[in-house]
Amino acid sequence: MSALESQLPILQVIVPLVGAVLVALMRGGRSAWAVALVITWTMPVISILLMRKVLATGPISYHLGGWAPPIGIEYRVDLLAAFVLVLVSVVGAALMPFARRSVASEIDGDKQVWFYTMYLLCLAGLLGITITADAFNLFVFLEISSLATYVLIALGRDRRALLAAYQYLIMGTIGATFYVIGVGLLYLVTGSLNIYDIASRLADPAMQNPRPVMAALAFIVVGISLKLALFPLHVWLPGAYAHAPSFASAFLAGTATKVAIYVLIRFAFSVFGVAISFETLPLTEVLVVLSLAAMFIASIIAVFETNLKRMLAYSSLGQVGYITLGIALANTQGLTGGIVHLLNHALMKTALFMALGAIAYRLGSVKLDAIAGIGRRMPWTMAVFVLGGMALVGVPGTAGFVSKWYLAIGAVEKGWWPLVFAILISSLIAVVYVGRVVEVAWFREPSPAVEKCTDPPLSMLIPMLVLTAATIYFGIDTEASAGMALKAAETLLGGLK
Amino acid sequence: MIGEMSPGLILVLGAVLVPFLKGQARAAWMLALPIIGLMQLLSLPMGDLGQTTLAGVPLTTMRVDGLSWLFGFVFLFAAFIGILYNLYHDDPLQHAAGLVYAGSAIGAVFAGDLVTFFLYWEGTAIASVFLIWASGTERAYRAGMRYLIIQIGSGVILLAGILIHHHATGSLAFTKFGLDAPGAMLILLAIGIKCAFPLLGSWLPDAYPQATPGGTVLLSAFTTKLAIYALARAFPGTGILIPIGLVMAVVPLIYAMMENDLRRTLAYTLNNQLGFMVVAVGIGTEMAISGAAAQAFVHVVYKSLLFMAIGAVLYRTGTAEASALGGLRATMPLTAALCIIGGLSIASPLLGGFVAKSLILSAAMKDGYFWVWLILLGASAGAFVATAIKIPYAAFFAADSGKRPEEAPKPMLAAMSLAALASLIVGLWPSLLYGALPFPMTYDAYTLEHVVTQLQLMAFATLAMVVMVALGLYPFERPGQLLGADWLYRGLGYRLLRWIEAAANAAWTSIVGGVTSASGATVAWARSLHGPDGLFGRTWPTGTMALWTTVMLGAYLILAFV
Amino acid sequence: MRDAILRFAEHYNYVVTIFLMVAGLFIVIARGNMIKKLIGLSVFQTSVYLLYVGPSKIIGGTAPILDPAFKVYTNPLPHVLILTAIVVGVAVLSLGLALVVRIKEAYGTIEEDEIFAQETDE
Amino acid sequence: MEAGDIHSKSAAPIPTDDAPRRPVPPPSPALKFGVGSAVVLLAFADLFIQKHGSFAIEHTPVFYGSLAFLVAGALIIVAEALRHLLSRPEDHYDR
Repeated sequence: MSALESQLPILQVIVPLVGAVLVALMRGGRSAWAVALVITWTMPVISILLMRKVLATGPISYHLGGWAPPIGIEYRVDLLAAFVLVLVSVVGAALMPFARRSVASEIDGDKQVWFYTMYLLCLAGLLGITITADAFNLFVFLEISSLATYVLIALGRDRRALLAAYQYLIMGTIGATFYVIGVGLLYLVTGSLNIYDIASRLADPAMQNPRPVMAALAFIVVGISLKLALFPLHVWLPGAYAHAPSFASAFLAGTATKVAIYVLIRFAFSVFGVAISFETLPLTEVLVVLSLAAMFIASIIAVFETNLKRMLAYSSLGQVGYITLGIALANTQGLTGGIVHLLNHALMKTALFMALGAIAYRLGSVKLDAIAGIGRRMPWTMAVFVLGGMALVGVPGTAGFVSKWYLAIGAVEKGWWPLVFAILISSLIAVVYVGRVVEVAWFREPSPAVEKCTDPPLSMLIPMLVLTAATIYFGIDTEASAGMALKAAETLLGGLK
Repeated sequence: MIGEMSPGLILVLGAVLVPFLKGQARAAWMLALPIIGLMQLLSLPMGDLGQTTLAGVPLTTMRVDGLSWLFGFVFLFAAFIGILYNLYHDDPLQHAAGLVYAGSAIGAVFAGDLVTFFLYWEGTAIASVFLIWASGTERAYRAGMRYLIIQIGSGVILLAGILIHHHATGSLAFTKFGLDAPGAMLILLAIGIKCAFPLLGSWLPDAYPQATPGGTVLLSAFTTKLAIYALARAFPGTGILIPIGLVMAVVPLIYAMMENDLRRTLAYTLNNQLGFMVVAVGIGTEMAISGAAAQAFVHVVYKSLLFMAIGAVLYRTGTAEASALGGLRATMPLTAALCIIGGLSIASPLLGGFVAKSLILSAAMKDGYFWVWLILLGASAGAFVATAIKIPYAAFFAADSGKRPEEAPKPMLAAMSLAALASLIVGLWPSLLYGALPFPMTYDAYTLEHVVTQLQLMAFATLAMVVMVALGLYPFERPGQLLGADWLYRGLGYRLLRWIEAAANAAWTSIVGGVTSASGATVAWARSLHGPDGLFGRTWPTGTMALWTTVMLGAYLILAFV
Repeated sequence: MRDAILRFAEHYNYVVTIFLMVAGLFIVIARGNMIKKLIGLSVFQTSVYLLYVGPSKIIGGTAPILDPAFKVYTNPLPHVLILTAIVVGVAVLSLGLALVVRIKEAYGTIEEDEIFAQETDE
Repeated sequence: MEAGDIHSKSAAPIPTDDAPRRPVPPPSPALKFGVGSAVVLLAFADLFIQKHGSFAIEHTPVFYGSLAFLVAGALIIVAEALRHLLSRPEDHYDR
């Protein structure tokens, strides 16, 4: 057991990779789903074991193939990485029961096998990004997950899905290439690819901010910003989320942007350190402006959007704004808010997209006009939607409130009062777009098509309810979420100042 | 009984079961909840309970002292009669929302720290809007939206105030604040919105009349009285409250007399009574605070009774407009009698208002506030006309509308009788109330002087009314919308908003258009370089996105190297 | 003048890298034809290969094989990395081309503006 | 949304100031007698009771009654006057 335990970090990545091959060998969607289910359900087990180990004994360093870093590739699990690993693997696993019917209803039989293959590849990529400490290895995982994502999106029913996938492919590749250019510049300056090795070399006083380092930071930040859909580099995202299969939308909304944000945090704090990121390059100012723009402009667009998937996608952009705002604040409370919102937003947005998936499963449409009165026919699904929406607004007692609370405290600590109001007012915009859906769904007479709808089968309903319950739970007991985020934030800010 | 759980939380959690129960079981369960809550309240000791920490911040989720006990008690009573009254309908959403609303208000009263208080405070806002929306009309929907925005806005301001206060003092305890810090001012503003301060309170007559008949009963009991409680807790003796309260006590009265919709009339008189309590909090002596608490207690009881009576009329006839009512006493005698008791409760000996309001007047007199005393005395005469005379007169007497509705349903009658009984008990045995006040006192309300002067007030006000009716000067009810402070946001504000929206739209279009056409020009230039297919002047989304990426990179590099 | 030429010569690989980078990105931005965009993307990625490989080649250095006769080796690591990056690039290109084929089937054109025109018509 | 609309009668033509009013019955003799005798009785009683208030004005005979009469009368007149200024059709804000 202990031999296996020491191999946990590599298992976290290799299991889904091998699983993808296994799934590809299956015939028929059902068996593919079953294999994928088994694989994804081992993921949280591994990540939670890793998390426990990190909490007990501190960061884990795993040397791939026995080669010591910086020459060999190192997998490193610290608290933040473990946090994101748990987040990704839990969301990935929680979605699987939902997947069977949703995927079967949206994707042709022979393509389901490929869908699950790509899903596992994407999962492996995302977990790999999180766990690796090698900057170039990170790029490879980034591309693995991205390529899988393009396929997942392209499998959407609508032909516009192809277009969205193509656009995402172009933008994603530019982003990844920017990232790898940045890493190349860092390599030229420091001669190392290991994130922690680079960090210690950059901390050397002899390295007084040479220009290539600044250029590297710029390339990496812009490249990753594309991936995490920071305003104004977000344009690919609404199309991608809107036209992807429901299951893929839910998965991507919950995990893909979150992992990209993790990379941004990792580079801004662990590699470059606060001194370079926030003092030499005014990352704070840039990020605050862009975050605010995202919080307001994207949220306002969401108000006018009539396709609910697009509406949620724009709302995601706004929520990403909150997270980047937390990063921009670069103090303990603000960063805690950002990190905890990673988790909270992943939970609530996945539940919301699942609710839409259930509506699409029953009704075949997610247009605002089409869902009139659906609250009376699919009460459980819409209850999930309403609760998720309340969490988006940041209603107290939901997880969204906890994040915003920390963000607001962070802003107050900086003495930036207007920011507190900006956070609160942009929450009010969320009231409007969520309220609009509530109004249509509960207060209008159902159309004949809606009359026939009922709540989806339990296999779809339970995952939604579980995630919604988690949203409420983390709104009340914040020890596991905010407590962990606080520790992670302290490490990030304290480690390499 | 159930640990140190807040009685409010019992109602909130109990609401979860409501949609799953049916018929009698549901009725029994809902009525049991406030009783369980009351037993829980009686079993709790005084003091700070339910201490816990949230993210390292110590919280006191339950604080039982004189002030919170009294408000908690009357809120539980109001919840009971409100639930009883609401049994006439069978809408689980409305029942659940009502329970969550009442529970949140009770929870807020027992909150010992600002975070807990804020959580419950927002709970009242969100749960209550469903009582308005449950009417299902377009007007109710819009009024509910306005209500929600204002209530959540109040919550936002409260939260901002709490944050600033916490940052300045490091404390989250919900105690008395001085008005010298920006945090406390924001908190006062937030409470002021809920308390319907002048210019801030238009939501009250706007939203309450749009709720369902039973919804209004619940609404009238909690939100504003919770605000009074918060004022008494946080800002006793704050001088600015006295003029604010006086304006509240006078101006809404005029509106109440003008108003045609009887539920809106009641909303205005509610606002007028809040003025008395705000003045008392502003005076801030022990007697004044006790007076505010006593007044709030009694007011919850009789204002619920009045809203219940008019709600029954609305339920039976489909309207609450004075111009469409009149002469209903013929077929709704019990409702009429209970309505009159509710109206008389505002001042008459043997009923609740008599023993409560005099505390405030005495407190003003004792501290030598002559003008305050005089204005409040006048306002209480006016309130008697607007509440005790106008409401029953317009609905049950006046010009016969020819309507002959059935008597109110049994649960409604039962709830109204309970409220009337409560008013009578307080009126007959005032020492029960006085003993439970935050600063327990012995005060003799039944002196000959007090009885005679109060009866004089009532009789002469009635005389004025009779004379005016005889002379044909009494304002005959006609439908219409009265302009009030809500014009600021519904009329002017709306126009302003539209203007801002248009301006923002134009600005946004020109910025985006500028950037897009700049990029379009680049692309067009690029096209013209690249031969025959370069005929299109418009941009391609992928190209534009990539361009933005380069712009961002350029910006970063410039920032880094400058 | 001579210095400038020498400096240019010294940094020649960087100049080419930057030229490829900008040219590739420019094609992505300026071209409406989806295949041309992908080619541009490929050029853009190629610049990265050069960025890595260029500085690691030492003139006169040999392949990194231990032999007492040679003291100067070329750094093998960037070459290995770039092999991986080339594989990634090929994968992206092939997936992109596959998407373009499907787009052509679905829309009958691979000009982005014509596709958008079709979408707005609906 | 139309079903069960308790406010739907507002869709009917909105009466204005010019619309005919329903006649209000004049106060009945019994009411006049009742109120009248109560007023007289209480005014009379006022002369005999001992007042303890600290404001001088309170000791004016029939102070409470006169104040109430003045305030109530003024309130009704002011309300009737202001109503012409402030009243708008019911759908004023909705247009």
